[in-house]
Amino acid sequence: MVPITTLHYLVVAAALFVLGTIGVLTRRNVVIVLMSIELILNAVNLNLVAFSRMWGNLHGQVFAIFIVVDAAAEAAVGLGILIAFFRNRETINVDEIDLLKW
Amino acid sequence: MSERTKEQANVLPDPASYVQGTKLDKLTHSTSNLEFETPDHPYLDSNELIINMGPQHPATHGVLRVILKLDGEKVLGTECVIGYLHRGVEKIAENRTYTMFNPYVDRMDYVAAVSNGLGYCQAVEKLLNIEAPPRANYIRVILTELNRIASHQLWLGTHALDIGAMTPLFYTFRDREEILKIFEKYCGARLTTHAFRIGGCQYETYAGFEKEVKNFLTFVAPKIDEYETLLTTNRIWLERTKNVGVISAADAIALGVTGPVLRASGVKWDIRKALPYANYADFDFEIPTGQNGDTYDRYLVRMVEMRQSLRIIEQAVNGIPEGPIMAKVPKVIKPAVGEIYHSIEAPKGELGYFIVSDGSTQPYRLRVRPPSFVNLQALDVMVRGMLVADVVAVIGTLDIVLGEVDR
Amino acid sequence: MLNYIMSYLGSPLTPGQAGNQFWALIYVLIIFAGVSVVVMAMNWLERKALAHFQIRLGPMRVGPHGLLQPIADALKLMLKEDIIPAEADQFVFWVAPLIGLLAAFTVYTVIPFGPSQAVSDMNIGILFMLGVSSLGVLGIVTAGWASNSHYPLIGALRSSAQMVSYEVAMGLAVVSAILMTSLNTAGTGTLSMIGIVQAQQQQGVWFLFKFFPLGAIAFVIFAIAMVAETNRAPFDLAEAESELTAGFHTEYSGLRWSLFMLAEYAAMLAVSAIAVTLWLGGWMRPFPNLLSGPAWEFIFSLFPGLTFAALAGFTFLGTIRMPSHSFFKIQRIGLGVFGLLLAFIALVLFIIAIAGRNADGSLAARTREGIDYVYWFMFKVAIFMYLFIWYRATWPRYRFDQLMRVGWKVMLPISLGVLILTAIVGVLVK
Amino acid sequence: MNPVLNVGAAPVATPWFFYGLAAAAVISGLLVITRRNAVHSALALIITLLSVAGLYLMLYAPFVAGVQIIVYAGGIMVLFLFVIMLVSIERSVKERQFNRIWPVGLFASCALLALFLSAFSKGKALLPERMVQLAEGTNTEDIAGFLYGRAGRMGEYTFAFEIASLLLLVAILGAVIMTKKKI
Repeated sequence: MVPITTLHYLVVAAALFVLGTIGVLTRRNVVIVLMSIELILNAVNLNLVAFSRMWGNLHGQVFAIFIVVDAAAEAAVGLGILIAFFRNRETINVDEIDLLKW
Repeated sequence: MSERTKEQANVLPDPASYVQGTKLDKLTHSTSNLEFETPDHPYLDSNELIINMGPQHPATHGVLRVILKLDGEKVLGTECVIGYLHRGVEKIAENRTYTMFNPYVDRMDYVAAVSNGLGYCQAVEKLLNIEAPPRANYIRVILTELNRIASHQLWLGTHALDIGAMTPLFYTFRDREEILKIFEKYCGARLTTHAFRIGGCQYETYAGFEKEVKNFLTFVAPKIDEYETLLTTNRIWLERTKNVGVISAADAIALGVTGPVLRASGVKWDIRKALPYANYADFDFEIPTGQNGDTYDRYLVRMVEMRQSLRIIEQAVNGIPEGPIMAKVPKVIKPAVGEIYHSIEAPKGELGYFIVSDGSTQPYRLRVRPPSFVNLQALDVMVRGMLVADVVAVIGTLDIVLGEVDR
Repeated sequence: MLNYIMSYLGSPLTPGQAGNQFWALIYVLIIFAGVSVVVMAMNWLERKALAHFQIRLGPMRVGPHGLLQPIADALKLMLKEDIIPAEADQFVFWVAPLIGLLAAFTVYTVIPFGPSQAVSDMNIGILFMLGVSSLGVLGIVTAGWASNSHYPLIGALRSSAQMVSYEVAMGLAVVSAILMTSLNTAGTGTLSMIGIVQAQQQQGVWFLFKFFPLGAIAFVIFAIAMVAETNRAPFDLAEAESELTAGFHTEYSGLRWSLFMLAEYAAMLAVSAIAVTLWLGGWMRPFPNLLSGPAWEFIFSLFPGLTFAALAGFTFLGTIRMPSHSFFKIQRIGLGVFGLLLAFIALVLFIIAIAGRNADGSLAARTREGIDYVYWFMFKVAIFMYLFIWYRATWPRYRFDQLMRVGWKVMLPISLGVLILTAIVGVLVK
Repeated sequence: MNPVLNVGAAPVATPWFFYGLAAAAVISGLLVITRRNAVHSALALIITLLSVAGLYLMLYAPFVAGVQIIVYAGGIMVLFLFVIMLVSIERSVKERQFNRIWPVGLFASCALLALFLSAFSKGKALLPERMVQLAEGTNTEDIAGFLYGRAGRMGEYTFAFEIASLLLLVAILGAVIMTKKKI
């Protein structure tokens, strides 16, 4: 069997990244859009960790941790906006969120 | 209205005068918290929830159904649906003779059957204008007070269980058992005792009755302390009961709440003192009152009441006179045309019987004023704005028995 | 071939690592079976202990003193109809108990029962453990949601909020214990479960007593948070019977419900194991440094046998005290046999203790050491299990807002303060 | 040399593990973006996250894997499920799931995938064949060295780390303010 190289990980990450972008670009449900963003961030993390392994230093892993922090902040704020929005408009569809004020 | 009841109405003190530290003009019914609170924010409510608590629910003390309107966990309003245990007791009374109806009253508040019987017998006695002999009255007082302790013990156990403390339930039931044993020895039944008859008691006390009651007094006093060590200063118990289900004295009076619930709000109103029946006037005892009208005060009031009941029983047992136990009652009870309202202090509050006689052997109309039913009205006032867990605590503290609410 | 198998099985066992997949699999199976048996025993013990707290007898009918009650319960639950509500989300409803169970059992892969009695010694052991045990909340949340009913939904919301809140205080308390592991000459701590116990061994003190009272405070915080984390009384709001009928598992029945119970008890054992590992010296016997030497070693190695002997003694006492009525004949025989079994185990343990009293690396000595390690670990965990029952019998239930207030406004600041003070004291001591 | 005997000492990063985890990650990733019900999506996302954590372990990054499990699976996903329950979704399940421009989005994403793949196939030669062995045992310490500094020196990322904590604080405040009905 072929030994697993960095390229294998990069392909998996690319697949996850593309799935994430498809989710962001096509879904209407904001919750699922946010989840797709998490998918994208995970793909990036996987890339970083794979490169970290490839070069044999830990900068990539440290960056991955920063991205996890960022994802936590993003999820908290994003879901906060979502709840506030749902209270006002009773919808969580992203294509109905098209006004800057009401 | 017959002459006697008019006289009684004149004697009846104004409950408002018993309020401690509250000015009379403030005793108007405050409606502010009786309306459904509309949320003062402009948002649509995303998480308003209607929950159907009961009739099959572990903490509604029977078949009470409470419809809760919740905002998250906060109670916006309640609606009680009752009648699942309705047996038409009042209607049955119209088709039974006065004597035949006597056992039925035990089935209303089955936790305090003796009190129910006492109230009914005394109401009919009043209608017949007869008096039970003193020895019968002493026996009645002893049994009724024992029953008050039993009822409070059952309340304490289930109330604590509702709040999450499992253990007190078993302790209280262990001690309640001793009371039920005395009942069983006296009249052969444990729960629906049918202990009293119109005009006095049917059964003479059994041999060793006094001794057993005295033994019980020495047995149960430390047990009540035991309950208190488990709960009174327990931090979680204090947090769960203090400032929970607060009802002001004014609201309590306006809603007709009686019994320990009323007394915990600071109103010193106890029919045993205010309008002494049987021979309560002979005994020396105190009426405990609370200040805050919260669940903790109601707990304390009931705990003190148990001890006061012990005092009454002790005096009664020591002073029990010899003599007949039955007054002269006609074989066929046919009261004169008239109506009567007689109320006693049942463990849960004022238990009243309103009997209209048309001169026949059966009541023309019998109406019961059950304390649980009236107290249950206060539920909505007490739980609005509180949390779901408090609804359970308040239902427990109101000490309702659904047999009595639905009749 | 035989040589190959022997060499495969005999490959060197590094501490905490099971050597090879075969032994890892054996360990996993032992732990899975062991935890299941302990959970069943806990079920019986809880019912009995709770009953005696409450002046009852508890189960008495199935087997002598209800000893076979857990088996009867398990049989009943397995044979019960498995009801899935019509409006429920079938798949999620089906998968939810499994999530909780998986989370609870995965934790055991890093619990060290002894220096080499563990499935694996992960470099990030405690982190892994906290992470996996926090997955348990997912099972509860999905169960509550999938039931499509109001009580489970409220129960699920309560429990998720509760577990997430208490995880913070719990994590900070754990961090303060991990900080203590770094107070050595090298200045580096460890996240490995085995490393944490070894650090306590090196520093010669259980972290409970380290920097008194800082370690003790952190331990108390953890001990409270772990009760909340496992949804046990007085923090059992998620399944508060008197309020939410049964909380998140109201709609569950039969085997699926029993999976929730299994997960709950397994999680209780797991968090107790964390507490024991972090603060109570894990597998170490009391006073390993103060009372060292072969004589003390021998005395302490008698404890497992003594425990079983005491249990056997109680059992024989029960046999004697049983009413002499023909109705109790079979029960008496059963209890007697059970007592004999316990006595036999005690005898075997004594023999091993005596045979392996010289720490010469022989098989007997290694077995004796292994038994000692596992015994002391389980003994400490058992104390926590008893505490769980005791709490349940004693205290009323907290209300939701009070629970949150305690979690965020009391436990969190205290644990933060303890963490900072531990760091300061650690630097000063150095 | 028997490959089985080697397992105890060598890393367990057998290709099968990789393919299994990768397949689980990608398939459940696909489920995330196709399910109607947001809860199903969330559960699929949890599987993806756990698979990715497994991949991190294979890449000798146990600390990142642990953080992934704690923060993502245990924290963020619970938050997601919490929010899904708060906003009633009975209605949104019945609605149209994809927006009107979904063909455009799909096409763009596929183009992106093609770009990635072509970049990988062209640049394959740039990637070293052999991976460097990282010290797994001291992974946590080394990361801590980067974040906190070691031996009295400031770490390379200490400042960024502090900023990250500030970011989290701001995020907490923002979330609280936005979700509170009354402040």
